[in-house]
Amino acid sequence: MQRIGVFICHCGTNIAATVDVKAVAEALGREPGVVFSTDYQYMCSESGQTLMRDAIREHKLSGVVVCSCSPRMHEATFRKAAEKEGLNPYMVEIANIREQVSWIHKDVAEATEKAIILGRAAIAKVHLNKPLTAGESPVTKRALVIGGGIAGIQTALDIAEAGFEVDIVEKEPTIGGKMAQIDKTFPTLDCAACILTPKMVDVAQNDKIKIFSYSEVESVKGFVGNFKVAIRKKARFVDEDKCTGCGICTEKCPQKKVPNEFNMGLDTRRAIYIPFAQAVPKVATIDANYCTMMKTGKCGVCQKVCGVGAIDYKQQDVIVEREYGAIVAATGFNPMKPTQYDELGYSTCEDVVTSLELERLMNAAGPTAGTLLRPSDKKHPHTVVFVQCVGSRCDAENEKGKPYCSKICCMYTAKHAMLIREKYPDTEVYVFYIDVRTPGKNFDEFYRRAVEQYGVHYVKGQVGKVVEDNGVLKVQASDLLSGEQLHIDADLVVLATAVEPDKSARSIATMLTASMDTNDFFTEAHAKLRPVESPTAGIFLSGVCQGPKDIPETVSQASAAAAKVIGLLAKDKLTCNPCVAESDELLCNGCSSCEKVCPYGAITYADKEFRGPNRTTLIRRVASVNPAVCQGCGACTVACPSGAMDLKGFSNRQIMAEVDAICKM
Amino acid sequence: MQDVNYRPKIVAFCCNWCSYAGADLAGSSRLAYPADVKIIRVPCSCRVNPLFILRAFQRGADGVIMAGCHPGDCHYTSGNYFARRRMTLLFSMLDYLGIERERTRVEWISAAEGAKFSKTMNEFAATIAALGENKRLEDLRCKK
Amino acid sequence: MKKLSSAKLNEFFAAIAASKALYLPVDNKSGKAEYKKWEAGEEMSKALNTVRSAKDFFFPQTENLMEFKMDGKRVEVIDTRAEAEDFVIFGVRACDAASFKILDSVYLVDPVDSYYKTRREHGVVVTLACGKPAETCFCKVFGIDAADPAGDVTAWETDGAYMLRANTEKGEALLDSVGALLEEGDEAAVAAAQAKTREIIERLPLSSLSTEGLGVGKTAELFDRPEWKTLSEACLGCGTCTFVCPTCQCYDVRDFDTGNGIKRFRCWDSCMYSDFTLMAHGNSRNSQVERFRQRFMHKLVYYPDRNNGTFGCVGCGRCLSRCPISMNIVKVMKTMGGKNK
Amino acid sequence: MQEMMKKRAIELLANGTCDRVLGWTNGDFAYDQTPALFRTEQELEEGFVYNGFSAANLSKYLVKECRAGGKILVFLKPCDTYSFNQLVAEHRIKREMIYVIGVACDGKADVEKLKEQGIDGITAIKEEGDTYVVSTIYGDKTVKKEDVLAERCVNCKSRKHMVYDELIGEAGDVIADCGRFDMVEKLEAMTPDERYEFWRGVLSRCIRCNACRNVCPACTCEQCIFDNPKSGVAQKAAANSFEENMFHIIRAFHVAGRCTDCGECSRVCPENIPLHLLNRKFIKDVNTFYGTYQAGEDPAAKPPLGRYEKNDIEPGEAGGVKA
Repeated sequence: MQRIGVFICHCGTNIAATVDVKAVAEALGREPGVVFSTDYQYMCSESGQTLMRDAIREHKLSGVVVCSCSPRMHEATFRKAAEKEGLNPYMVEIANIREQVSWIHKDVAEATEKAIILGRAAIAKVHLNKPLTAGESPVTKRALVIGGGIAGIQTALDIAEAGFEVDIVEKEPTIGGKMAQIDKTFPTLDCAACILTPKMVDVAQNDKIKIFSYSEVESVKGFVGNFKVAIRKKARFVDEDKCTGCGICTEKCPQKKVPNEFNMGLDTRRAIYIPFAQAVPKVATIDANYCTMMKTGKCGVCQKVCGVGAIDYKQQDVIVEREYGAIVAATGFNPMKPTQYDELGYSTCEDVVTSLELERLMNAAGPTAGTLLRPSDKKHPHTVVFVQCVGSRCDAENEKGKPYCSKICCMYTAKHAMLIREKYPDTEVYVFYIDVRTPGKNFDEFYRRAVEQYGVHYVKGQVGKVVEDNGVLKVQASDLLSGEQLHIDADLVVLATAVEPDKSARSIATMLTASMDTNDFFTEAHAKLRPVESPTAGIFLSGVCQGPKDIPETVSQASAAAAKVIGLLAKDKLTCNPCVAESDELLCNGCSSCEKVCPYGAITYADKEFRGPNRTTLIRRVASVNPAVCQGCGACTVACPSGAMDLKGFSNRQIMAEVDAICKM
Repeated sequence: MQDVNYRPKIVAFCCNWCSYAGADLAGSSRLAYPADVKIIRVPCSCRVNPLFILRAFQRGADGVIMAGCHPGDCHYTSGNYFARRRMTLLFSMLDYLGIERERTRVEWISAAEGAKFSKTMNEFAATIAALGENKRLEDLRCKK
Repeated sequence: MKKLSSAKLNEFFAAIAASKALYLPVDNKSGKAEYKKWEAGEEMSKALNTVRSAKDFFFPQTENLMEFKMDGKRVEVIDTRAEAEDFVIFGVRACDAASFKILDSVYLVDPVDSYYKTRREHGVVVTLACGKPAETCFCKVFGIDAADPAGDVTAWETDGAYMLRANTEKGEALLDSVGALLEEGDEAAVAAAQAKTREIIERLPLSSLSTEGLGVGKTAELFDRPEWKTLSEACLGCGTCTFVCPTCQCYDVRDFDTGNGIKRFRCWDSCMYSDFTLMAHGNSRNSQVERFRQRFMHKLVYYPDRNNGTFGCVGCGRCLSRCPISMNIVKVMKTMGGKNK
Repeated sequence: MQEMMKKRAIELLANGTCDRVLGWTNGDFAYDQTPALFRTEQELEEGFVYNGFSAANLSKYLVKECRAGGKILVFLKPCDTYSFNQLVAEHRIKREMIYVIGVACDGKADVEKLKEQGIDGITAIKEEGDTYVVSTIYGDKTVKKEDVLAERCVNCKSRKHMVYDELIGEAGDVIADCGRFDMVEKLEAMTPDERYEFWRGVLSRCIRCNACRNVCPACTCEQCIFDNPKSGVAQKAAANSFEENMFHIIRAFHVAGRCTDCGECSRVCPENIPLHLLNRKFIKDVNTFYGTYQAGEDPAAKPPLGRYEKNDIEPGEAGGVKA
């Protein structure tokens, strides 16, 4: 029989206001095996932990039940405290009476009764708990960063700085990401390229960093410290080692009509191309969808002009297998295509553009060489209307848009408005907004400059309709403050479209077994306390893939993720989860059912000699689990009909004991 | 006659990574659901053995729900896919034996879906309350 | 000797059922006979015998013994035996009737099994002589007369009537209680029915089965016979033979944890099971050969040894028709017994 | 047929291909055959039998025999070969230790069906074409084989051997339209209340003799959870309706995707419980939900519960309820 101590936490009033903690302590104190039961204001506090440790010592406790907040919050805290007192940490169980009781129930009697039942279930489990010892597994001292935007770049640089190897996998031909497309940055108005490209060069020159550009992650196996990743290097039909990036091929290529994605399709590029001048790696790529040689077998101009013989039309995709100790998701975002907002005329009017398109229209390296000309007639616009929150902050029911605020639009629109007014003072600029959100350092000052110094017309209201009429964009809007309907004849309309996680994020999350929220942003391990970690051990989050962010936030998070990775890679060994599967060889019949459902290949078989009846011996095939590889999912335990396979810490009997305690009449 | 004081007993097996966290989120968002629902934490939905479900009914549960990560989002890659097949077959068999199909349910609830967790549990509790006591898989020895 | 017109059979049943629970063989949905509580409209089965024996009435498959109730750290012991009802079993065959004596020899000797005893006292057994024994029948081998079964009352089915003979006070009382339905019996009709049955028995394939070489004092001779291995080779180790057997009397005592306490019950056990008489040190009979031998040695040697030569088998033939692999006591007797080979 | 088999077995014993033969041996009434091992020519000559009453599936005995060493000759009917393959797939028997002779089968007779026809006092049975001539103490009776065909053989799914080293008798075919799911469909078409009544009616007869489990070639656990006091779910007897249901649901679940539908469970049930209808439900569900799968057809096939598809049916769409 265990000697169990029960500790009921008040959590200030979080629990105690709804649960009669004294009654719970009293009721659970009467349970068989419970030798000590008490309540305390904050069990997680230093003095709460001391209370628990004193009780373990004085009452010779063999098991502990803490009725408190979610085990996801403080299970580790209480287990550590118990361990300090010499009690095996796995002899501690938590009954979640905050998230599952006090926070959702109002009636004290009902909440108290439920708290008692959950406490009994935890006690029933502890009765069957056994001390568990964690094993160890080695750490591969290399990290993988998926995505080569500013987030990935910063994370990689910081990890490399600490002396560890890092690979960056970028699906585009160059790293740089969205920041490379941006003209100026708020609130300082410094040039994005000027601050980004030196970092790109640092990456290229850092011998700890290896860039897999034009590559995608194919599969991920393994677990924290021991990931095995297959990377698909897509055929770019140019030998990366030979290509010098001289660009002669991109000038001579006769296929000139390829929409230029870097410039948001506002101009064209060649079939063989280098996305932009400062690309890293500065290597050409053939776009097989447009290349005449690839499509018809006739042309070969690039091959002829290439001085180093780098062109290889027969190049194939290559799969590279690499091992990593940690993986960082930095998959970034895309602005939502506003094609579903017909009323705003994006699909029908050339002069309705997105904000990122406007960035290119204002960029010196863009299609207009930095002169603001509208796409349709290449004329300078005199009236520009900005529409905020296109696709952001929508009702949950509205399937067209996103429920969240994209966070960066208010500031970059202020930036755009300000830049236009500065360069072209003859231009009238209107901004239609729901709210203007400027909670950042120097942000509100920046916005106020746009309004006060630059005379941008901020109108609280929504644009209902944009229709083109003879080259004029008729903008129909409502001014919510005056209650008037506005009709503006605009030359250019700019839509601040929602930030959307990159489409590849979902499949990458699946490979990483990292969880995502309903909007396809990666979920962090804890919203407040572990914001750069995924709940999946060894997976870290950097940049917008976790939620909308501006550049400084992205960079901070990227460095934070790097710090977490460094912390992991600095260890030689990792402590394994001791709650792993275990095979009872006396029961195992070697049928292999468990092996078939193990996602980690942790189960192996061997013929072993056993004692048969009446002093005979017999040889049987039995399963064994590699505890360093097993992650403790339990799939095998259900596949096993004889119950030979069981999961430590979540054994059949433990779970059934919880069931019994909960259902008890 | 149904006892007016009848409160159903509902066992919810929740995977540690998604649904249990979803329940935590429901809690921290104060999204209530009936106290009749009691959660058992399992590492993964694939840890839920049909034995546990029958056990719950035996011991007096009126409804059993299993909640796991959305298909494709399993923390262990494939656990919920196996769980889905197992539960599909088990539930189909229970139905075949004439045991009310509404008493068992599977939902995929992510860590971010506190609202869905609460909504699901409210709905399920209402379904079970309407069905009344589990008579077809009861073990009278376990009743008071 | 009393006589009951077949036309009045239902009235007779109704009259008995008015004061006592009446059980009789009824065909189930699979067309097999099983004992069922009689209700108006229920037809008695025409089958020779029930799949399960009549021992269930006195020695049910599971039976509550007591309960330990726990309230926190307090334990209370409660007797949970089912309340005894007065009952009548109608249509018990000679073999099953004979099996009751074997069960009595176990349960009614010191220490008396009070659960069993209570039920024996409350039950009235009405036997029914066999009209057409089957090829699997061999009760004769053990000195049982299928044409003249024991019991509190013995019944014979004759043309258009049942002849009833009370054998005990309980039997007398039963017949008295329904005396209004009965007429004076016809001994000659009984004798004719008996002669017919006995004539069939003589022609049955197992009529010449012998117990020679078996029984009292044969332990040493039979225990190490090599044939046990071959006989038991196909045995699945299931409990079918045991559970359909009217004389198997072994049980296990188990505790069931209800969450609020422990319900202690007993249930049939089978010596064919690998966990039979499992003890802390392990199992006393580790292989199926040993378990198989135990079952048949018990019926054919150990039991006679302790009971003046009475065999622990009544020749009902249930195990012959029910064993999944058709291994049975007759095959054992033929292999081990002297004269049968 | 029987003589050919006996002759071949004697040859294979003599030439050392095997050192023992697993077959069937006769009993007292022509129908009560017992699976038996034959080690000598004499034993074969005296006891070997194969006819319409050689019903037992011998494959499961190989689990024990493989442990004993040596090489075993086994006679397998078509349905038994599925069990054999399944046992090989699950590493319960060693293919290389076994010499398989596939024997043709045109369905086995059920003695209970004979008795239902009023035939009693049986002393001998002879096969004559498509009839059985039954000798009884009351004289000879002739019955058509098809009238006394065992339940499982009425819906025989295959007369094709999935595995053999040699074949005696004609090779048969898989019978696609065997109608083995007809009764399952009939049950499915009932209301839940009717289904409940049906199953309560039959399962309440269960005496937990474990014959179904012990004969089942898919039930080869070293120790069944229901026998293991440490499992927490051990039951020696079905104490009530819940335990009856529990045992049969879990047993069916444990063999789901592994059961070859050999029908032994129903054949041996002393209470005539149609246990195969539980297993067939799972087989039918697997076929419907996950594509046709026949356990034991291909020992290399991945079992349906050991694999998955990303777009598998949701439990709510199949049995439970999903909002």
